[in-house]
Amino acid sequence: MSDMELYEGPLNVKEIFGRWLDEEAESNYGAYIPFVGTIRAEDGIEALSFDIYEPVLRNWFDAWQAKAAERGARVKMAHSVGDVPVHTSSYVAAVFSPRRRVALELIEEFVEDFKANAPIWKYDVVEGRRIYAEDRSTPMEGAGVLADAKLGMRNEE
Amino acid sequence: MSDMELYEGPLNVKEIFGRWLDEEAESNYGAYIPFVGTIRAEDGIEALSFDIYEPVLRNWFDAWQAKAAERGARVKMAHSVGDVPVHTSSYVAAVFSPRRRVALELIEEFVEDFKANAPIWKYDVVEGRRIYAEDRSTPMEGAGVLADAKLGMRNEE
Amino acid sequence: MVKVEFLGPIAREPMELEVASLAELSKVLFEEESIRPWLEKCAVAVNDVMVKDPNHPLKEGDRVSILPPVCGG
Amino acid sequence: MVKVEFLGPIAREPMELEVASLAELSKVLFEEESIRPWLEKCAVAVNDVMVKDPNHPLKEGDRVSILPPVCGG
Repeated sequence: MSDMELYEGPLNVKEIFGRWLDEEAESNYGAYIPFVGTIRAEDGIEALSFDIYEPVLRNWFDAWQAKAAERGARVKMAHSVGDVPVHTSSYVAAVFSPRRRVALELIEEFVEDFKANAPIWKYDVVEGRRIYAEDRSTPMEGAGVLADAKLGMRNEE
Repeated sequence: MSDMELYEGPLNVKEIFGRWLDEEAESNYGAYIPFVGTIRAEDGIEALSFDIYEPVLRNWFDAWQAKAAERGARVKMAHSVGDVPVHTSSYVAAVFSPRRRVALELIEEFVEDFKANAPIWKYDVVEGRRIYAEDRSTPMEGAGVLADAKLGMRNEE
Repeated sequence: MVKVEFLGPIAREPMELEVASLAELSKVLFEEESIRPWLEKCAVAVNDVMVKDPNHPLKEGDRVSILPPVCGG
Repeated sequence: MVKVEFLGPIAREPMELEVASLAELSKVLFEEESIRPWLEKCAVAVNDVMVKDPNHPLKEGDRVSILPPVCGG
């Protein structure tokens, strides 16, 4: 199985954590840091729901794997597609590294870059309806390129 | 059970991870970050071995729990006493927090402060003998207070 | 022909257009009322590779993805 | 009497001493050849509370722990 896993609905966090531990049991890594993201009960939501554009996510992940490898480390991730009820988990990201410093630095960079640039869209589920979480979403790196392209064209007219 | 656990020999990492997940399943935390420390095979060691002074460790941990609570978070830790063979784990530290930023900041601070100030002594085990890991050990905060006390006394003579 | 897909919350069917550049594409998209409000905040991938250069050319058979603001995790 | 314990790798049995301050304690300890090399690098707890003040007084029944350099994890 690839180091990037997508699942319909909530993640089986224990199975994922344990399997990743076993996969790297003989890899001689000294530090394993998973980040587990769980849906909080707030604002009366029943669940969050996710759309993912997998091809771009896979390219983003593969670039991260190469970046981690340069530092002797390895990353893994799992994410849900579709509805994930409150108090269940939609996201696990993990770093394995020989040493603790690199692991602590990478898990922070990996999780923050994921939040900013992974092509995933989040919706609140309220009374069975999906509402795009616009106020919590952020434009990806390179956003606005179409507006810039239009401007460039206008200047040439 | 308390949020600080000590075990003879290697940790059952999956059991600990899963139990902590279950303990906080209804606490409405959005982020759970465990740090798992595993013994690396290097320099021909068979195992590492640990001494712990539990009363001071417990005070250190309780102070950390209070500090985490001020930020709406919770910490847990497990550590081994005695011998821990290579490729098994001696240490799990974890942060639960409503939000990812606090969790990412706290896991780093918690693990680094643990490394610097938890009263735990590490030994390489080579051919069945315990050798104090002096070169990898660091003086705790406040180290040298006896030398300072002696100096103070001399000045008063 | 260039195929244009709108991802996530943008409720819009894919389009097939004869355009040779991002500039030409943006001209068409900014004229669509339902799409225009998204464009300032959207990133673009061509054949699943993120594109940050507004002068990026487009060729026959390219797939363009329009990616609105994200929030994984 | 004050009880003094040496933790971790310091191979030394506990001592019972009549001392009224860290200064008096340090005077005794610095005279012990097997202990002296450790002292610059050691931290001190009194009744399991870390002590950073070299003027800390000691009283009858106090337990002093001498903590050499650490490496948990």
